[in-house]
Amino acid sequence: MNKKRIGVYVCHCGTNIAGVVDVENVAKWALEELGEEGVVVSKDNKFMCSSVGQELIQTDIEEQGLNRVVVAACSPHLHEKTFRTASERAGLNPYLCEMASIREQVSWVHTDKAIATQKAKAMVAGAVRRVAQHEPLEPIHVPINEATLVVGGGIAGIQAALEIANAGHPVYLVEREPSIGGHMAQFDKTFPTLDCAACILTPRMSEVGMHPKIDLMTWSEVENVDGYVGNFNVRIRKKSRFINLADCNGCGICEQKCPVKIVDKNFEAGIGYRKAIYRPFDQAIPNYPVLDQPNCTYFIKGTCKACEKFCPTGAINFEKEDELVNVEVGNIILATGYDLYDTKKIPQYGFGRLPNVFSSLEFERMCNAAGPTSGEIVLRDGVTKPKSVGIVHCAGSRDLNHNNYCSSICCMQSLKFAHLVHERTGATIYNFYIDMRTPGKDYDEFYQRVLEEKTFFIRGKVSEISDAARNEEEEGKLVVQVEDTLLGEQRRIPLDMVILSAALVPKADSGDVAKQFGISCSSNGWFSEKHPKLDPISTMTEGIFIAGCATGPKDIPASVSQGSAAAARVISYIETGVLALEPIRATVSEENCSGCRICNDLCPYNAIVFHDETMVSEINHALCQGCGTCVAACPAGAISGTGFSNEQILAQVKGLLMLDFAEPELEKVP
Amino acid sequence: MSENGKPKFAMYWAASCGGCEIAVLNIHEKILDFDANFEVAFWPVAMDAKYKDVEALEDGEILLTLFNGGIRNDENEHIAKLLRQKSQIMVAFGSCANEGCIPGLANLSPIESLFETVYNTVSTENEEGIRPQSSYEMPEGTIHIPEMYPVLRTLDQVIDVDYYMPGCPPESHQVAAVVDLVISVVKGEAVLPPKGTVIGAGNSTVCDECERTRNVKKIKKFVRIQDIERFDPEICLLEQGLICNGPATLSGCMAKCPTSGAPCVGCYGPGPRVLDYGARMVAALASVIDSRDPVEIEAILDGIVDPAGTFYKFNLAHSLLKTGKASWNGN
Amino acid sequence: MVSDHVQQLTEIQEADFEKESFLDEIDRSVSSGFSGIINCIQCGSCSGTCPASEDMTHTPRHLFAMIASEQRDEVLSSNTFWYCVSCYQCVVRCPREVKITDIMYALKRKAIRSGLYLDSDSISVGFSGRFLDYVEDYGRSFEFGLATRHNLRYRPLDAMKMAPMGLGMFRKGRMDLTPNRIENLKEFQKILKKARELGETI
Amino acid sequence: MTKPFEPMIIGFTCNWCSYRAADLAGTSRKKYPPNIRLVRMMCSGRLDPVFVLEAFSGGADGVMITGCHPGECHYIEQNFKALRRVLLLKRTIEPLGINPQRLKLVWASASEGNLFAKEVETFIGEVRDLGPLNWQKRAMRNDLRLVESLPEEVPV
Amino acid sequence: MKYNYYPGCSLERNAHSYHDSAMAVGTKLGIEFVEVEDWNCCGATEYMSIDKISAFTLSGRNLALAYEQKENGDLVAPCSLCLLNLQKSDHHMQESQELANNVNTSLAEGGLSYKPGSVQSKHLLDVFAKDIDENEIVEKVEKFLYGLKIAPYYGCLSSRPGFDGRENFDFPLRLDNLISLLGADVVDFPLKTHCCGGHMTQISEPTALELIRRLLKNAVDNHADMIVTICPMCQLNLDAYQDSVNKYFKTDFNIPVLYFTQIMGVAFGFEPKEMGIWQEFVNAKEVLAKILDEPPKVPKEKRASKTALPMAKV
Repeated sequence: MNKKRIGVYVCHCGTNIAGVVDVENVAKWALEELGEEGVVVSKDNKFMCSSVGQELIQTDIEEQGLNRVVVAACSPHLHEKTFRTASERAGLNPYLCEMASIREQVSWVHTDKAIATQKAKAMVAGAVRRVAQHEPLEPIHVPINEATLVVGGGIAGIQAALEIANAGHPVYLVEREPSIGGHMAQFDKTFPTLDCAACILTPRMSEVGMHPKIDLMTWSEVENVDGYVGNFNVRIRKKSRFINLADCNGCGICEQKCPVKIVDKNFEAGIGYRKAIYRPFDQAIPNYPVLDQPNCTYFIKGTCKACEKFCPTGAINFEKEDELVNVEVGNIILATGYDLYDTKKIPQYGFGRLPNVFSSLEFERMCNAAGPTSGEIVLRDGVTKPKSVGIVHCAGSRDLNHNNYCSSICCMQSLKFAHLVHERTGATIYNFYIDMRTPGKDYDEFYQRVLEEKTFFIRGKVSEISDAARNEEEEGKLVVQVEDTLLGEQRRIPLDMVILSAALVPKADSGDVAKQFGISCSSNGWFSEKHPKLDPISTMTEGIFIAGCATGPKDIPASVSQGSAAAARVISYIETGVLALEPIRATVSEENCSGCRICNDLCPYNAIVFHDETMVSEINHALCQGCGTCVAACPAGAISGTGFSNEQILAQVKGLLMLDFAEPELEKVP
Repeated sequence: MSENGKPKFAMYWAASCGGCEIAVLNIHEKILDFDANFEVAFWPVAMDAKYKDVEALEDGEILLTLFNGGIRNDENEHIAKLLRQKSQIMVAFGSCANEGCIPGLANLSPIESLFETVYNTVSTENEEGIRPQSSYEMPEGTIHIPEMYPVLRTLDQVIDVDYYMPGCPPESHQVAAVVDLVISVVKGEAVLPPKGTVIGAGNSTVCDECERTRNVKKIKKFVRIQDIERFDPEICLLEQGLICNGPATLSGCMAKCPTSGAPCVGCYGPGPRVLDYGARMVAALASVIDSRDPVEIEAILDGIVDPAGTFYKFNLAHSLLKTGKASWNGN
Repeated sequence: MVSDHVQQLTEIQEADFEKESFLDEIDRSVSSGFSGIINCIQCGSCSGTCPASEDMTHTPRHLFAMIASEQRDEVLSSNTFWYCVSCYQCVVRCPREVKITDIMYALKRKAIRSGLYLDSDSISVGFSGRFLDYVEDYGRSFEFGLATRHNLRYRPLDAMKMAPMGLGMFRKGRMDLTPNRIENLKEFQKILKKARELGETI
Repeated sequence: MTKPFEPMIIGFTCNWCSYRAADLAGTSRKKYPPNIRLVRMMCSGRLDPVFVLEAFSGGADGVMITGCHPGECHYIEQNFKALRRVLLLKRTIEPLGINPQRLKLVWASASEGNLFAKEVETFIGEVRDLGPLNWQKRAMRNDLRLVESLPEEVPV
Repeated sequence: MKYNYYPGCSLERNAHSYHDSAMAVGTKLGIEFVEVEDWNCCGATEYMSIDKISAFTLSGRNLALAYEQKENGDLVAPCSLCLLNLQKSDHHMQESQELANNVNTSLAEGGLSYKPGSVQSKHLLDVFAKDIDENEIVEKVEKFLYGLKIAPYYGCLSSRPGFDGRENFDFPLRLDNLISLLGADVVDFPLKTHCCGGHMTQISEPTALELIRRLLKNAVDNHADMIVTICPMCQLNLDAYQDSVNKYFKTDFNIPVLYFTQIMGVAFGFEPKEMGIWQEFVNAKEVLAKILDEPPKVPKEKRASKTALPMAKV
């Protein structure tokens, strides 16, 4: 092996580092004391990340023949890439460059200059010893399959699928419900423009239905995901609709003739009915009905078959079974959406006990012209128009007892409700809010418009909604008890109807879905982004992207933007054809592996496979994400990990411990 | 070279039990080949010899020394250094010389407590509380006995070692193979492996040679062999909750213990390039415990009755913490 | 004089916590060492919930804003905490886990020690103090003694009105004229003496 | 005059949460004592017990391992493996003579810079109370008086 | 079944019908309650208002005494406030080592000590509503309380703040279930966990009377014949102050308020007098006379009108 020639570069970062750390001293010390470790050049510079600083490294690599570089500056999360690229420009393998974070971990968090300088030296020593153990690495290249899987047919998924398909690439769109459209299809109006949701959504839905590049699979669920970025293999279960699709023309006669009426808890949010064979709504895409097996009289009692009798095309097939389909895709976009928080979990709000307390989704359906009341706003009795209506914000949001986040859409949704109630009933309206949050385009203007409609706004989190009257005025009413915090008084407001703007929560099975796709969830259950600000549509797993409310509450424009953004990323991968992955990977030494199988179940990405014939385990580099858990677990020491090898980390520990807490002469005497 | 032209051989035992010598004799008729090719210069167990005879040899006059036992007192150290000086090839032979072995477990206790156990427990009649002293004044003059060191050291912590041959004791078939190799080298038919090589062992771990069926591992409970009534004769012992050190132990023994139903205790020491044997066992076992709940994990870990003794039965003196390599840097 | 024990407390010199903010002072005084007031988002859930908030000079939410803005004297002379009935309804509804009831108790203790409570609230102080006196004397509470002494001292007019109820209590065997004592009263008193010594300095 | 004992702590942090928490503590200029020196790993699941042993035998008085909160691991669930290793490792080092309190596992998310700083400060305090480990000397002399004495059980 | 029993001061006198009925019902169900030797007052809400450490120490002493006879099982308190104080002290002592030390330093003066977390305490209601199998209760019923409409009143502190993880802070159901086992009708009582006024009767009577009025009105509005309580303070306020409420608000409430153990006793065949049903201010005799021999015919639930929207029921 050729001799290690290491260059050390210590950054002042203006006064950010130099204000606390004696930077010149660190550089000088490294040259004097770390010569044995291979340090041949050691310099300090005002700003290492500037072009001057970068050129300094490049020149030294070229002229001094450096084969390792250590930059003591800020956090590697900030500038590791900068210095690796600089090294690469000078012909050095970028992975032979290492950083010591003497700003975030030293100058910004410590005050005693002498001790901080000592720590900076130790960190340089650690990095020098570590880099000496580095090996040149090459990125891993994987080919990208052109097809994409989009999971979830709400507006985010629809958008993503259309973008990719319109770019000419095949898409499989999988939706769990009988129709695409998601929550948006349930709404009547959308804020703040009050566009009719159906009017803007259904054209997109039909476009999906007819797109030659989109293979739409509704009433279907992903069962299994194998493979890795560029080459996923996905098994999809197409649940049986008990309909021969080729024969069905979507006439809807079966639905009319079906004698079973049940409460539709999904699309109608529990305030409307549907049949046992049904399409969730008239504009459903695809327009085939679904037979609800658990509720079908034939399946329960063995007789009925009314649908079959009346079907003009003989499309009903009670024998039809689920189908399993395998598809191969290069990328996956998860747009699985959200659930509405079950407001029964807030007992003091009376939902489920007091008939005239409605959830937001119930109210959306009530407002919808195609909904159970044909758009009439009425009390639970179905006829009485309310004279006074309360709208409760933050029902289950911003509350450690329920969901400790702002659901972000409820303020605007509540304003929309207020407007609709005003427009359709003329009732007196109270909005109960904690803080009004209207940060979108034209959102605050909408708030002002609702104010002008003489809606009352009471700032206070509603404490309880009760039917326990204290006096005559309250008899027979719903009483909303709240502190009007702007008055500093408790108020009891008798109303006819209350709407709870319920929190948005992750899908009940979001944890299972995350596990299935090998991504992670935050503690709240929303899918975690690779970076919340700079990469909100990627996940830690290469080739799996997220869009829409699956990552957290969002309004429609944001969901659509994310759908497009995820699609753009996927398209760029497809266009590139090949993807370069960070070469931080684990490898099993076949010679040393004893086939003990300790590591086999440790990988969440199923990257470790066991070969029965040779009795050794092997790691699939495209699946491996480089966490190093198996490296640490291997009892034989047969697994090694690039970038974070035992040798590198142990060398760094040794280096860090080279120097004491403080230099003896600098030590303070109490 | 001796007068008869045969190269000289030495074997010595320091802090050890003598099992290694028996393992050498256990190579059966091969011992005759050995005798035909070597002259024994020094082998206290086999034949009488004096230290001064060894001291009288030229440096490097012994071709091969098999040194077994750890360094526990000044006599051990003296002879180790002496033999090093006189030998061309120094082999750390057997677990004690390699990694401390059972005598190395004494490193868990300070020397006073060792003496207390040996000289002052119920089974010992020692009313005056006499303790060994390294030098004692007699009318005839001062007499010396070896001085006990505070810790046991492995051979390579004291002298430079050329080859390592692990095992407690090394398996006889491995001894025979090594003897064959050395003879071939002497005859000029083969060359020696690079210095520092582990000889007489495989390059994987015990599982590699174990015939039991192995599956993906998930452990809900650790048990000791005396605590279970029946165990499956075919399945990996670890999967049945028995702590078997096989996954972390260097192969070469043909997995005799686990194959016959006794969990591996780890006498062959760590696999290639492993810095700390116990750390491997800790990492591996903890990884496959099937629980995420700290309380439940602790309950499962309660099944590992003596973690240090289990994971460091043979390797303690060579481990990082109990005076292993790091401690002896620059010594 | 309100009560022997309260009198003693009032005389304790305020210790040297000058640099400490009122908020920190409250944090230190609540049982868990953290009141949660800094987490308060002023939503009013507590005040909306409170069964007695109508009678309070400041709603609980308002009081927390006052604490956060260091209005120590105004807070300690508020009647709010004296009207707290300790029903914990606000605590379980608070979206930010503010330890409201514990804070109210802490404020009562502080108001007593600082003597900043208003005359109109001395009835509360007196009641608690008298209760304490009986418990310290007998180890158990003594309803008859408490009711009579308390009412005669603070509500002489009401005391007459309450007489029929008291009589009813006797007739129905629900009140005793003599207190019940515990057996190890001496040890009990030693324990309490020590506890008071260890009590808050402020 | 004796100089005050300042413990040396080696911290192993995962790249995604706790190293970023350390970054955040830095960017928000949250001060903590300089007794800790950090090593970055990709995940707390990378924690090989040998790193801890190396740190102790190499002169560290305490070792702190930090990872993402349970359920928030960027590699889904690897931090549970770190948890299990730390629990077993604590049981293993105790009979070897190291107080298990010198080894600490802390969960910190990328947004918890303050918590990170606080945990570091607390741990440094705890190790300061335990006194110097000085493992080299202890191991060489194998002196019982120097071997860690564990604190007594809390009296009932 | 055996428990340690901490009656608290109220049950010695003003609520001794609660004590007597609890003991009688317990005996019938084969439960033995062993009184904690030489227990002291729990401090009510008053001690905490004056001194923190002594407030915790009072309960600390009771817990320490209960621990000394731990062989009898968990500690049961019939008074919600007593229970709260026991649980609160234990909880905070577990949370704060400093507090635990202070309490133990004090207890040491009397030769006692308490290790936080070593005594489990629970409400008397939970003994009958949770620990005992429902069938056992039904088996013991000799006279079902058919036709009696009862408002189950939990009050604040048996449900909150939930040191032992309560089911539902606003709408608990354990007492409801128990009452229906006895054959009585449980009326909807939205204010079942609202405050009875506590010690405000002594501080600001108008405040207390208003709180009592709300409860009485709500029970009567929901057609209750009787309110059943699980706490001596609640019983005292709703019962003894009912007359004051009527005078103050010019109302005519006349609704008896009994302890749940008293109606259990009646159902188990005890004479009302044995259960102390004569000590209440609002006489319960008339109401108890309404008990039917047969379960009343339940009018068929009205079918929802055709227009009505379906509703997700709790």
